[in-house]
Amino acid sequence: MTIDFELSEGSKLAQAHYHEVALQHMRPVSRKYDLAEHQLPTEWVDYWWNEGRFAFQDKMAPTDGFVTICLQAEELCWGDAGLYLRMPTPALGGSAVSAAGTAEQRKQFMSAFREEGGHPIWGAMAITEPQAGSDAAAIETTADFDAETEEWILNGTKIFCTAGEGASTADGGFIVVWATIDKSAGRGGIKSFVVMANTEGMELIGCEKKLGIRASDTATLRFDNCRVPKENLLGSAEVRKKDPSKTGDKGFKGAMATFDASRPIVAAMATGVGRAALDFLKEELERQGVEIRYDAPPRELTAIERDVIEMEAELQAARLLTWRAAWMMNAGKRNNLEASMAKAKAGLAVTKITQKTVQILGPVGYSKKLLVEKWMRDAKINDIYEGTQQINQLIVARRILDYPSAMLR
Amino acid sequence: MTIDFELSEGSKLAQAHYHEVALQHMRPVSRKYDLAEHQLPTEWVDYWWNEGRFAFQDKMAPTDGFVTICLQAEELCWGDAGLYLRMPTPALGGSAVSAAGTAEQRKQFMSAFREEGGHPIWGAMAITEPQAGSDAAAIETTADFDAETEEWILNGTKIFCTAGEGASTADGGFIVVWATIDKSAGRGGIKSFVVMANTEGMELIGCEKKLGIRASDTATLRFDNCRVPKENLLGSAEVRKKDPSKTGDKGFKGAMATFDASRPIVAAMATGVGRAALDFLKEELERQGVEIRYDAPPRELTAIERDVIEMEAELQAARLLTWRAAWMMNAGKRNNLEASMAKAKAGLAVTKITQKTVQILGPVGYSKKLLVEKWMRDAKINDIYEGTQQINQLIVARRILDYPSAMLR
Amino acid sequence: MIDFEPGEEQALIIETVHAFAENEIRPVCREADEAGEPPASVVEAAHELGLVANSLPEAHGGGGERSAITGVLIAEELAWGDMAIALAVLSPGLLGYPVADFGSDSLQSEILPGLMGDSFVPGSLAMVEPRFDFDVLRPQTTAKKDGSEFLLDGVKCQVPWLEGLRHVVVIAADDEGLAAFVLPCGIEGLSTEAELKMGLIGLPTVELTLSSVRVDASARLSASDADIRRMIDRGRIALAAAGVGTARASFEVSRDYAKERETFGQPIATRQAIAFKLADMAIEIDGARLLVWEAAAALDRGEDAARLARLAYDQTMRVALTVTDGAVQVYGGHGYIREYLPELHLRNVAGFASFETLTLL
Amino acid sequence: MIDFEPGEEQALIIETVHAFAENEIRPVCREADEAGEPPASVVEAAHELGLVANSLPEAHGGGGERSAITGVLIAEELAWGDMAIALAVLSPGLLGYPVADFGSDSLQSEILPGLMGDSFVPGSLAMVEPRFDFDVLRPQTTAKKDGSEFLLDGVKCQVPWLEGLRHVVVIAADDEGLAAFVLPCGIEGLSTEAELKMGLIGLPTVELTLSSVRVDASARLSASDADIRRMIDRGRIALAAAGVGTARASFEVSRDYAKERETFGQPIATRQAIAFKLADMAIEIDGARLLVWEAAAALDRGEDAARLARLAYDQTMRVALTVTDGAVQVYGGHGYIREYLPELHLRNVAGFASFETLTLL
Repeated sequence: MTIDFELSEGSKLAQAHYHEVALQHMRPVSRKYDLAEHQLPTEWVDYWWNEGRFAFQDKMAPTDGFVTICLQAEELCWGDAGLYLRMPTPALGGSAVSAAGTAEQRKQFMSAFREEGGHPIWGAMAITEPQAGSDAAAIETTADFDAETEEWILNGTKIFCTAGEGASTADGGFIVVWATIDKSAGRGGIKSFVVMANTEGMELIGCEKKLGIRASDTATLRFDNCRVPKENLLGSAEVRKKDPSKTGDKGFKGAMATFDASRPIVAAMATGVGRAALDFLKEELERQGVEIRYDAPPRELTAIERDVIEMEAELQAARLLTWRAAWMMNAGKRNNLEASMAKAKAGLAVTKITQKTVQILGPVGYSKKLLVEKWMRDAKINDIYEGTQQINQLIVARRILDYPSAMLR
Repeated sequence: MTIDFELSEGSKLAQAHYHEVALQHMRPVSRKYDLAEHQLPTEWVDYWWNEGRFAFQDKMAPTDGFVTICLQAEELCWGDAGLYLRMPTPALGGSAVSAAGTAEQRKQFMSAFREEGGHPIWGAMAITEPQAGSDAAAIETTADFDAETEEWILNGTKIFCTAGEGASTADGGFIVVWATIDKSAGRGGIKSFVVMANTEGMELIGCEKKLGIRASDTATLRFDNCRVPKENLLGSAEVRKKDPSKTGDKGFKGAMATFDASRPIVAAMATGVGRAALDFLKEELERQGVEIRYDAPPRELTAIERDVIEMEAELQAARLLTWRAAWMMNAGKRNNLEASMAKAKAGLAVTKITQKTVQILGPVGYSKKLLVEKWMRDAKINDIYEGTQQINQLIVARRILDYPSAMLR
Repeated sequence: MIDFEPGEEQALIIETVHAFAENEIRPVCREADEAGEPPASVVEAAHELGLVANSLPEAHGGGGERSAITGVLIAEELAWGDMAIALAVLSPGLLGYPVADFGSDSLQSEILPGLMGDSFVPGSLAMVEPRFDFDVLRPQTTAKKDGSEFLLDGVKCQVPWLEGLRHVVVIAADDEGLAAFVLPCGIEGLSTEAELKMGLIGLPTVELTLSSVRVDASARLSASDADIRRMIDRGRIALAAAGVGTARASFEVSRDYAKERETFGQPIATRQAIAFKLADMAIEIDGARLLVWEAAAALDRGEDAARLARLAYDQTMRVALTVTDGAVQVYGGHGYIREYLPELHLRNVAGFASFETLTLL
Repeated sequence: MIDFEPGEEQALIIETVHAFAENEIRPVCREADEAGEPPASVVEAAHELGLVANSLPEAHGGGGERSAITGVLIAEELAWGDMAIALAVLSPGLLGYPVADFGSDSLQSEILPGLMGDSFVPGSLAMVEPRFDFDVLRPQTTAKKDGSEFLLDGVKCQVPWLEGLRHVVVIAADDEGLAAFVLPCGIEGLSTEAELKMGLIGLPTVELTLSSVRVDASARLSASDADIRRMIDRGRIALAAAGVGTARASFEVSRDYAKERETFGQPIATRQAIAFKLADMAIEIDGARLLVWEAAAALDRGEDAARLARLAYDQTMRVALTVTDGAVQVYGGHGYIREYLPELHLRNVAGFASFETLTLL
């Protein structure tokens, strides 16, 4: 065991495999579903459901665990970030169930995603509310227990629910909904509940029109006396008055833990979009006969050469921070700090890289004849969701300063 | 009256005159007094006292008022910022007296600076304290009134007092000291007092060893039952419990107002240092046969060309923000916001410009054979004193958000 | 004598134009962005203000008050409402100013009155070409002298192409260097393809192909190579002003949003990370504006403004991108939604590097 | 298999070196900066650790454990204590590694044991030349073959020149491209002038002039042009590691200062502007470190690391400058005073652009 940057055989196979998938099944319909906002990208969804999700299994070889998952995310988002988010998978909903659910719950809610045949289904997580933003403690969606029927009754509205249309309307899919069972307890009262698709009382209000990732269904959902069986609560129903992130409450902590698992993936997704732009730029420059001289003295470089070299460094720094955060999960280390570092760095780096690429390519970079302008629009989401740049800076700051959230808001 | 960027005749004469002064009297001893830290730069001080301060009067022509003063600061700091701060003038002390003092006080304390002959004298302002930093309300130096002798008794320690050695030791000079006459009143209790050089009870502890502007005497002063006549209080002795910046108390407000007057000058000083570096870089590039093509398309520029063009834009933006803040004083407009904008922009811009210049010039930029490395060290002070970058951002933020200080700290 | 205050007349113009931008343009900016063209009503309403006409020669019914300073003040205010619509309503200048400056009397009589008639008639200028390494000073579009005629060949892009366009000014290289030609849109050999782009969608543009377009020598403006370089400077300064206006709009909406939006029971504007970002926006916007003003002032003094134009243009490009991107950040999740303005502002300035002469002074 | 954790042995080395940096180097860094040389005691103490010796060939009494990864781990820890002193104590490698890699047996026997004796003997490498447009791959210092000898002419700068230096490696261009020569410091035609520089003052350096220096062909190392390019890569990666260490030191002291320093009754670290600045420092430092590690790993795998070295070096240059400048900001007025560390860190990294091979792996 020592510092090593060599990917395992399985990782390399995965990289190659998903790069091919991106080329064959995503790039060809990338512009189509950017223009046809919210339309179901059937070519892609059907491919993934019928073939894609099984395609790699036979190639199995020792992998780098979570790092390999990040490689998949990077390659597929190199293909198209919007389509990646539209994949029929348990997604964040699955992460929540895995992190905070019992063995039975995992079996009950996830198995449908492994069965062959049937129609595509999605998983999703619903946290954000119109007024709450990134402030989990301000969640107003309520869950009341009906002792008679032993059901939880959900009431409230959720926005920015990625894959929320698919997960709420395709039978067999589900949405993990954050709600409070005791407003007075603040974060202590917040629990997550699994709501199966088409459960009565859950209504799909609509999808957001966005700057980018337009193939992704970012849904608004209303819960109006939406009843779910008590078995659908993830974690314990016990309310701790103390900040549960400090206690053993698997409910909230588990829910939070899903971020430590998902942020490296989001960072990898960002890296993929940034790399798409940078790869294209370098190819285009080569076509134009513009060489990047890595050995030229700084004072002899052209502005473009220096830009490209800096973009490569920034992208690689983001990628390595991402791999580190993912590797820590393999090693069973707490990666809350490192996951936020990776997310913050990747989101910002690829925002700048894609913007710079549009600038360097001039009129052609701004035109929809190429995908470059789309990558700039897609990239920006990584600076915003799964905790904005600022939220992740806040998390990093608290950790390095060893401050509780009360001391640094 | 309309938008106009043409300098008046007097301003152009001033520019030319002080540029000559910088070339003849500052540059030749610039390195000498950077190496001989704290040593009195007699060539410069004597020149200024005997000739410099009178030299321009005969050239008088319609000027741009405060803008012209900024031009002087820019040219002389293009010469040497450390020597500029060591000029025998009333400096910030003078600004305080002019802003908050009565006609008698102005005559009493300032006239010595206008008389011919005699020995060089300095004015200074002492605000910062070891624990207070930029937090005026935390000032611990006390001023107690002795009704019997009708004197104010000062006790406390001041640090970072620019020109504090000269002002505290050369007879005829003075230091304006901020002290509280009522700690319980917070800012409301803070008043400023004129302490003449060599007043008993005022002790020069020493001067700071600094990164740059090493010719400038940044003094630490102790006040131990230092008695000053009641006439030396600037403004009224009345204590308002309300935040005086909201009231008419000329004492504190006047003291604060001196910043609105001094920040544009500091910004101009910064611009001068930054321009020294940029001018040299462009001359050096010309000597090396490197041309700056302002009409080349962005994608054809070399990294150095783009750097230089960006540095020029940044420097010019800082200069124009500075001129605007100074012009507002001519026009009698409140320039608190614009003065902080200019200061914040200039401090940051020249910090980056000088650092970039060192990098571009490589080994020669880092060597003390040239003044470039010194300009980088000197420039950094502009990001720090007269309110750090952060303090000025804070002031700007409060103004644009229309927040009282209590809402944004 | 240094002065940073617009004159009384200018102040009045700013006030009028700002009111128009606020009441007429801003409310329809999203509609224009989704529709791909400005609502006819707003264009006509702007035409009534006579902003361009006021700068065209009196001899042909204009106000004869051409001022670069006034021009940048107007461009900023209009773009504060919406950059795409601003460029659309100012488009008559793309044709009118070159013709006024370098057109023969007959050409002026043919074109200028039409731009100042009862209803809006757009103009257009074809400068940029669809290559990543396009150099505005070395167009690949050529004009070959052929007896009393010129033969034009080449491809242009980002050419404004609004409803009712009659003439377009095309920049090409002939044996004397840069040259400008006024072509009727319907001329033989000229074909267009509508462009889809990331932003400025409210300003319809085309890729313009010229295949052996044959025009009489009289269609060539008298503008010399140097004149056209100056034209490019005027374009950059005008565009920079529009960039400043866009950045200012983004700053203002995000400032207001930050004061309303609460997390942890407090407006996010009370958090230094947000407050300082807003402060930096305000500082950079003011700095860029002053660079634009200085460059415009140089134009009005008849000085060579190439360097100042470049500084103003590049600085504005940086500032506008940083500010609009920062505004998206301030809005957080909502910044990514087309329901709010920042993402529109970001898209509109993202192509700044190649906008060049999308508007003139 | 991806792994980000140092091996057990490496972890032990880090621990040891860090303790040394903390207890021996950090306390005297200011003294070295003001004196213009490292205290002899600290250099000797470092020598006892055998950090360089451990990587030199066993045949000549070394540990024979050369590892780029271990090297960058050591460089970061030492530079965390002080960059100038770190480069001083590692200077034997500037002579030892090239000789070990490309020296004849006799040259190795002549030089290597001396570097591993009871007391510290420094080394030096003359690479950089005093020109703003210096290109490390095209030195103007020349070596002309003259029978069985070479004639060296040229000027070098930023050449480490510590007390007791006996030999210096000089990089020159001969007819085969880049070539390296081992010269005794006293050789005829070699003259030195002490350099005054902004930072790294604790590492005494000279401007080295070679006028018709005549050396036997045996003084020329067998290193090919390609070998020396690889040497430059090793230097950049090692230096980047030192830059990371300096930045980390600056980050840590400013973080601690921010937690102690109070304004308005609260630690300044509770203000987002400061807290986020510190967070960004931490992120960028980790990012740069990983680039350095990756480049070092490539070296250990014997791969061409030129590109990775460039990325790591440039990134570290940016990060180190931003972080140390930020640390000065966090300290406010005190950041400008030579009583506190940030200004020293800032000066030490400000010349990074031209440091190149001030240390090797």
